[in-house]
Amino acid sequence: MPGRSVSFYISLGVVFVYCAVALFAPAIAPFDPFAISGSPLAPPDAAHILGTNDLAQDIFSRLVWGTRATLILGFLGAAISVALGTFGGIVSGYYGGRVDEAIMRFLDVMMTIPSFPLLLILTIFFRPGIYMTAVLMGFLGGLQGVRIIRSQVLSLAVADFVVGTKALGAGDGYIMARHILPNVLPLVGVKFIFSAQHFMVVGIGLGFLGMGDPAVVDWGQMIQRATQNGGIILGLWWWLIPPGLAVTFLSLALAWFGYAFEDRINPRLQVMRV
Amino acid sequence: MMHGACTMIDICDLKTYYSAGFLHRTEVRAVDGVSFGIEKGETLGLVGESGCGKTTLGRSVIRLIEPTGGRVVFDGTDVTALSRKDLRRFRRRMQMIFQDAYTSLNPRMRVSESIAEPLRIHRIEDRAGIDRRVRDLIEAVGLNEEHLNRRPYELSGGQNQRVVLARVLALEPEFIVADEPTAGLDVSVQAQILTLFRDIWREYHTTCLYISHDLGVVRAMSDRVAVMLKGRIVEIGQVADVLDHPCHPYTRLLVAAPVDDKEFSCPVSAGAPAMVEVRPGHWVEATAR
Amino acid sequence: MRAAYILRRLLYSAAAFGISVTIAFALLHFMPGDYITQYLEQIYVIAPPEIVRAYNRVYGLDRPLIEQYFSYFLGVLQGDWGYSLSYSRPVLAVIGEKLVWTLVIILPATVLAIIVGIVVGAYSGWKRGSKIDLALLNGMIFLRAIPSYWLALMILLIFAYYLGLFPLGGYVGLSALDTGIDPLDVMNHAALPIFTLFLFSVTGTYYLMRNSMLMTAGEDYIVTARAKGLDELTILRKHALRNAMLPMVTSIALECAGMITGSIFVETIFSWPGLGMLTFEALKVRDIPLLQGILLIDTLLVIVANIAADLIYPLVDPRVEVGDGART
Amino acid sequence: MTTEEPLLEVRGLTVGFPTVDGLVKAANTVDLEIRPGETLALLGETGSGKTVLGMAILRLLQPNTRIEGEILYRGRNLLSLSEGEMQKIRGREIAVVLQNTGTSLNPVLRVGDQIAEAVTLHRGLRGGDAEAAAVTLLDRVRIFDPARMAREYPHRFSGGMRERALIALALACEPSFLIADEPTRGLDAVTKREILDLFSEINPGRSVLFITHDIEAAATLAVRVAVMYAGEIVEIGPVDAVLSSPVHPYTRGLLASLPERGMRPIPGSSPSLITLPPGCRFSPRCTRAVGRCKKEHPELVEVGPDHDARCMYYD
Repeated sequence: MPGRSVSFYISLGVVFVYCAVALFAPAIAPFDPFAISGSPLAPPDAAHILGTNDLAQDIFSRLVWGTRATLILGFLGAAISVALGTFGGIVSGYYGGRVDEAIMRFLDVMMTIPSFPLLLILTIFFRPGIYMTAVLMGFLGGLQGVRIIRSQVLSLAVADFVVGTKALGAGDGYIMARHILPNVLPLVGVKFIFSAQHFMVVGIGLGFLGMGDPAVVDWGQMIQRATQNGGIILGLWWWLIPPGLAVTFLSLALAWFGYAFEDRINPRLQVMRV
Repeated sequence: MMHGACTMIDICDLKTYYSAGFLHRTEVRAVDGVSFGIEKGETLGLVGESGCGKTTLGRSVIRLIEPTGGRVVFDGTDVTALSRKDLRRFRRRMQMIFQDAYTSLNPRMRVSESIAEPLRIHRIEDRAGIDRRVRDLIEAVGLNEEHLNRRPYELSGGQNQRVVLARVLALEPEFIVADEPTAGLDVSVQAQILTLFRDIWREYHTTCLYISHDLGVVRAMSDRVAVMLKGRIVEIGQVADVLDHPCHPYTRLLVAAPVDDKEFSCPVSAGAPAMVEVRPGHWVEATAR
Repeated sequence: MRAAYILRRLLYSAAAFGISVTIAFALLHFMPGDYITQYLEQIYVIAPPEIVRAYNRVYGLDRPLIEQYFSYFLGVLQGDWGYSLSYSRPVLAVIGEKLVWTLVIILPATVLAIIVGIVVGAYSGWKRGSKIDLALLNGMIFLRAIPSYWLALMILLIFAYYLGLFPLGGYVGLSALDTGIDPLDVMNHAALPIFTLFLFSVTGTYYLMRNSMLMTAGEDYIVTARAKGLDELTILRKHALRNAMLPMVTSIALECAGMITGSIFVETIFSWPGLGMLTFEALKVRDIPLLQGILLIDTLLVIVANIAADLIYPLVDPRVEVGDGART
Repeated sequence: MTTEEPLLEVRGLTVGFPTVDGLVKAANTVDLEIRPGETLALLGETGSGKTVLGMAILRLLQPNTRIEGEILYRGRNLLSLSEGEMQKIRGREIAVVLQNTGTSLNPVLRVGDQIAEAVTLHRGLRGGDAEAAAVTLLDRVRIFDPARMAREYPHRFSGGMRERALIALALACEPSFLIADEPTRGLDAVTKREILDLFSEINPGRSVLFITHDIEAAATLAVRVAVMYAGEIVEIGPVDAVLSSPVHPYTRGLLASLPERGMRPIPGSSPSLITLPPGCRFSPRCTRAVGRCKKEHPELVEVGPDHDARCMYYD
């Protein structure tokens, strides 16, 4: 399937470009993202290639700096979510019995509470910075991850090779680390990519709802400013469009990468898909 | 009571119950009071239809499933009384081979890693020693060094079962429970694997509990045979005795013996079911009237 | 048996609701800084202590925590969900009013998304690997990756701002001041939010249905049906579709939680006066009792969806004995 | 008896599955005839192509499969029929009992309805009549209390009962030709015997292609036996001749592998169906192979009355 393989590399490339922009933001951005660098609401010109906002800040510079916040929200959130989900899922699925029962009942209850409204309330009260926001999202997302990993571990835990290794005299820790974990890693990888995509979108959504970290530039807050302060009424596309387009493009690249990666590691799906 | 002097495994009134259901908890008696012994170097065949409790019995004997009651004495050691830690160390001496070789091997491990794993778990050899042992073992089961770098999905069913055998033999176990190790294999591959098993068990003087639903295989592989029905052993004895002169009605059904054979009729018990010796070494559970 | 099963699910959901009440309470009362002070800070630069005390007394914040908890819990059960700071009205009354408007857009969007998602997903999965399937699949993946607020914003810009086909926001035109609320006018305002929510939700249903159909199409009983001499359409209709729909029942219930999230963004952007925009406004002024109430009503919506799925599932899958858990 | 016109004749059937690694040649120029009223056992091991052959007859293979050759049923080539014409033959003229009994019945439909569906389709019976026919069929395959079981869902059936229900389904329209794909696989000894008894009882005068890897089952049911190896028929003949005095080295090896017949294994393993060995396909494992066996591909030649084998020694 060459098509899938091409999309795999292209999407991976796009993600790398975003990472590079985030890393070298100070070098790429022509202005301080918070500084007043011209007249407010100026249309694009040579100095401000995307014009300025109502506070006369350079939109392009803010866009570049905003990449950092987006990637931190996505990847830190995904890392925490996946770590929690993997750990919880393996413990719950492998030990089974009462441990599993307790974890699953707890999750059942947590799953009944819609996570985004819960996240909003948590955000209001913790008033988290961007890192804490990522941690919060990761924690809530990790609860769902536990279920997904667990369902895979349940079948692995009774697989002959696990029972056989137990019969060899191996301890539980050894079996979980050497036999269970490597077999759920591909799933964990896929989950990581899709979680990163999801948390970027949600994190920027928080900014859009006014729950962002005021100390950092993020695309969500940029969209919020543009929509709330006249961007739509005045039809200032260079103010409205770039941050949303940036997150949409990144989200697409990650989604594409995720599906291509899933195809790669899952030969059964590959056969079935095409 | 049913075995000679040099008993390797002595199973006494072994019980394994499961409970299922949420509102209406029901108890399934998978193994319901089983007693027998296996002598050193002997292979005991265990036959019965699927769901009769053969697999549970096999796993309970080596405590891969915790039995509900009863005792298993292994060469003088009460396995059922071992602590978890002691049990893990003791596992070197007793091993298990499963029906599906492919799922018995971690799909992400190379053959060499799979065979070396038991040696590493028990810290038996150093690095070089493990390498040497792995090479010896792969040859012993009829494969060669080029197979060592493969993964299970690159091997056939028969080759995988050989790898499983090498992995199990690495610990030089004295007792092996083989649970239908050739059930999924073709006849010609089955013959290869079974002859290999037989030769190696003879060579190592391994004691074996061989579980199968195939009477032909059991006849070829075992010295004695036990017939299991609904969690109980209903007939046990020398292979030829039991399969050629079955007494219990179920055994007779299994081997398709003529129904009205008066000579080998099943003993009848007035009270609770009990084992009766119909011929030397051939025990049958008396049917209740 | 059936009654016992339903009873158990109900008890279970009640427990979940109770815990979510507890969480709402705990979050709002154990956190640093009490919300009255925070709220009053927005009105006064420095709140006069008498006013703070008066508010604290009305909201019961001067009583011991455990007492507050029980009175809050009892209040919730009796329909007293507290008093909104910004609306100066009972929370439940505010929510009840807004919930209706949210349902006006969520229900049609969900129903439409389920029907279209299932039909298109089933077709795509049945014709797996075909050009149409791949085009649909890639289109849906594309659509799903677009953040809901961005999708809403783009739809608003294109259809309302540039093309001028629909109003820019709100739920009624200015003429409503004279003539009262005209259903046609409301529908005109609701069209874009419904369309956006539909797009947001249909991708999930499609993807699940397609995957489910892929699994089903490979099953042996499909070969059996073909070996009987049935034609493809009958096999799809009688044998494949129903089996493929089984996993959808529970998945659709889960999608409801997603709809709540989606509606927050969509309503905010379209200024649709439902629960979502209420959430946005409550966030803006930090109206904690109202947010508490919103969390509870959202939880209730999810619970209702789950119970519905639990009740429907045994009806469509004969293997689920009533009395076993419907989901694993 | 060879003078009688065959009911079904397979001529030069070649089936290939395109895969990432190359074309899997699952069946290679297979010639086979099934005579009216006979049970022919198609004996072979995993990957020998026996199931593929059975599925090819009913054209139930995946759409991307490459099929060449002819399958003549009552003189009509099934491979050149339209899909609509083929649908009229499936279930009515030629029926099949699939392997994987556990998953071959639709879990959300009542067993009786699944049988009635075929009855309605081909016999035109509707509603209550079709249901009654389904109950009669279940009764015929010895399902206890058929009227009640017809209203049950498949998960209530044991393995043996599902096998019976599938047989009932296949018999629904009294097909003149029945393909049974491994009907005894995974069954207990006692259940297996019952199913074999049922087969011989319900099929008097019907042509049956009995696909199996079980030599004992083949000996019980078949009149003739065809042995497949690596996608081709290596030996075919009357059941007694093939199973008691086999000619082809593979057949001999297979029989000697049986625990009851000494359990002497054939060395080596079956070849990859993507890169088949040149010459005789069995030559790499054959103890009697000579230089010629590795170069020339042997044809089926007559080695006895109605008994053919594919081996150089008889050329």
